[in-house]
Amino acid sequence: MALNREQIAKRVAQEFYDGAYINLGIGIPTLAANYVPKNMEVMLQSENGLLGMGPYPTETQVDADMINAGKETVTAATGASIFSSAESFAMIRGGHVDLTVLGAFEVDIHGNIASWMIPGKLIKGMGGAMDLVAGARNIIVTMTHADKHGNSKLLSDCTLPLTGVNCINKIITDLAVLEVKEGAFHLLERAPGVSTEEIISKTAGKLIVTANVPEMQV
Amino acid sequence: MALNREQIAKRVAQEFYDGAYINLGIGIPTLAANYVPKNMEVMLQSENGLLGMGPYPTETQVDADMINAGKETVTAATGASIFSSAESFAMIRGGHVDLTVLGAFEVDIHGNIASWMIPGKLIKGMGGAMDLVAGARNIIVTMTHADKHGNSKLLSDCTLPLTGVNCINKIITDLAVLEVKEGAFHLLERAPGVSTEEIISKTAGKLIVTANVPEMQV
Amino acid sequence: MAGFNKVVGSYAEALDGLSDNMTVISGGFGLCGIAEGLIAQIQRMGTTGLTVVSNNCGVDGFGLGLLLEKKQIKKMISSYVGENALFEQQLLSGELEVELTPQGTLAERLRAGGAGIPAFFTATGVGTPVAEGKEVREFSGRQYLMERAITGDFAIVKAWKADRYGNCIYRHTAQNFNPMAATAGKITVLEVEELVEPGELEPSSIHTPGIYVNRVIVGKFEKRIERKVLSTAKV
Amino acid sequence: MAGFNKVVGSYAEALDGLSDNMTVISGGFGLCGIAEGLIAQIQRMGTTGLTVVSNNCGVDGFGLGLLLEKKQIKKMISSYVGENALFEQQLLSGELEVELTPQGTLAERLRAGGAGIPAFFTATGVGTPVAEGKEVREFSGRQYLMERAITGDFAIVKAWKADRYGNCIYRHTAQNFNPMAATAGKITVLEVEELVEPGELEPSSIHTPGIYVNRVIVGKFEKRIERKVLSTAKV
Repeated sequence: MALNREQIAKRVAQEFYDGAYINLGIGIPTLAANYVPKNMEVMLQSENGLLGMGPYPTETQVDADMINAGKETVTAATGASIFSSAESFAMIRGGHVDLTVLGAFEVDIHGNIASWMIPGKLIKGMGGAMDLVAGARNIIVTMTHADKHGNSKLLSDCTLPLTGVNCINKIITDLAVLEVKEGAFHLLERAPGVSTEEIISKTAGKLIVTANVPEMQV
Repeated sequence: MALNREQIAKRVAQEFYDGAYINLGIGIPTLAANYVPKNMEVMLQSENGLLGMGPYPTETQVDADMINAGKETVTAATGASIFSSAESFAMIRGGHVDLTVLGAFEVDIHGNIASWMIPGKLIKGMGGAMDLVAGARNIIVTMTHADKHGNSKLLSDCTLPLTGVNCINKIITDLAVLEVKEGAFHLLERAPGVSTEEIISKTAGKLIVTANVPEMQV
Repeated sequence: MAGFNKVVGSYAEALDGLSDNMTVISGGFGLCGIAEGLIAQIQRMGTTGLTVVSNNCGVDGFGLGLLLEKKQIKKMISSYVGENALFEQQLLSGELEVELTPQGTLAERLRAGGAGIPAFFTATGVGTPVAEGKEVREFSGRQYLMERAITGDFAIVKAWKADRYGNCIYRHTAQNFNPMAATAGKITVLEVEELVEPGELEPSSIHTPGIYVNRVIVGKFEKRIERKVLSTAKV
Repeated sequence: MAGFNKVVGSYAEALDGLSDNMTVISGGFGLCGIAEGLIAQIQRMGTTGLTVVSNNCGVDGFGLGLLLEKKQIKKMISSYVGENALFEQQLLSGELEVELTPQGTLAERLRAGGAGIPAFFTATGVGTPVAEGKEVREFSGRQYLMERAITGDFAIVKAWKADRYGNCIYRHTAQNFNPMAATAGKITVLEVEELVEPGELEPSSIHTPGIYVNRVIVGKFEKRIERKVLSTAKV
């Protein structure tokens, strides 16, 4: 069966590793912070200028001067540092963030991503997404495999305006984990109970499937 | 009579004004800091990362971690800030320093300056001089009018490798104060007792002299 | 010794010289770290035709949203403007122009503006609509866009503590775009929570040296929170 | 929870992986703020053919001068190298190559290297020997040089206090080139005076966030003074 949000977040968290600096986008990526394995320490970067983001505050900890890139109130973890937006993006652009996880509307077999703009709808802006996909060492997209009309979001070529080109390494959806390389999606894992056939039918871009694709552990 | 070092430094200090941020080169420019008029406050920038340079330290104040751009031990004045070399030169390059005073081998009528390299001699490097002449809002050169062989250092065209082009506004020598504009030196003041004729004879580049050039007040 | 006393007594003095069609750079991220009183003063002044450089444009009725209400903004240079219905309305009606710039590119363009760097190269935006009309250049096998510096006639900056020299520090993540804004204004005005004596701020901990600052005003801040999320809301 | 404990116990471990012909970026200005123990370790290792990026090259017998003694440096990228007789000798004999870079351009090239900016424009050096071979370009009527970023295989950085995450602060003007060096090394090694507990450094006062730092070693420093000048020496 297709994974729910929490299950996707759990699978995303399996990509984390001890000592990693990670930037998590709004939504499911942020949720993944709740599933950092015990005995593992990661440091979350928030692009408004906070390295070492802690949990949401208690009522008494709430401070208007302490927010994350989603403009939510947060706390700073022990060992955090706080800096300017220029410094924050120097970090991101310079390739110092180990892993970025973010959502998307579409991803294609070239590793292109479209995530910020749907023509005809109001353009709200790209925020830091273009910098993140251009700068992070390793970029994972997490999204549903198909849209609500059943149309695949894994395409041969993105149809929407791009956020970045040739930058996505891995995709974690409600149905599968896929690697993007050499002009194709490569199926690595499937959601428990989801057939390879279903994934094939919902993946519009070229998909490489080897025998015996393992199930995700979530 | 030609001014001595202290007198030149005194004349340089007359260019200071209340509230000015000033970078002073090694030698006579640094000496000028001793002649800041009373009731005037200026802030000295040292390009190794100190804004608000104070006096040299007493024996007990000496601190290896507190030096100026000449690598001399210094102190920080009240209201000083300390920062990185990148920030220091962002300040300089960005035109935030009001006045730079530095020495030179040669200056020409185009406002070019040569101050860092004599071919055939060992090249020691330009340090921050090229950044300073490219960045400061107002640049004053202070030097002797002629070299020890009597050759003018105010030329039609510099003969030595340049530090910067079209950047010098004013020159304060042991004989005169001159403005550089419209392809000529303009004589503003002469040293007490020094004749206009002597200045003319020791200025190789085009010199504009109006009647009744006043004497410097030093 | 008045040269370094940059403290002014009124908002009118703080923004003296601001006139129609100028470019104003505003620090802040969302409603965090914005110069509330200076924005309100611009609204009172009624200055129009402004180009405003700010990561966001406030919300309806607060922050830079106040300037939208009176149609004072001609153009926004921002990375994200999705929190504001009035913004949408003016954009669709053609009253407002917007130049969307990736957040990191915006921060760097402001830093470059303050640091005397007219242009720089970044991989951000290559192959996207942001690249349109920009020079693309390859370095070491990768493509980069040339981006231009931004400077402004005024910069309005919100700091926590400042001295009369304009040396200041920012509080927590209210730092954000403020340090770059401070360097990129021809006239930089600091609105601060607290004025301290020179020497009280540790020299090596000063975020913005006073050399960038022209005027300092002590303000009062509401500090509205955009999204209050508590630890009890999610596990 | 070992992932963020960057503290190593020996200089050998601190510079593990350094090999011949690598590029090493060194913080410091003159003898102020240099990683004394790491430099001494490079001398002990005998690594040769090094390209060293540093504003200066120490003095005879101290700082980077130690590496000149053993002819370990092939090339220096510096702004000022006039304090060292051995340097002069090796330069004249052709054993040593030097790339002179204006001080501010050097600082910015290192910052650019750490910040993912491959090149930028600056007015510094236009019309001078520094412009040779570089692209000149006009922006708003003024000419600028295109300068390239610098990165290194290793960066050796001297800090005052650091925690095990590598978060650190620098003391007074011993900051200088150290923060940029820290961002521009593939492997950045911090030699510090004092190790503190995480949380002891105020988050907003940290000069270099630990994300840039790979290894931390507690060193002992002689802190030699190059030019001791006292207030009594001049009025």
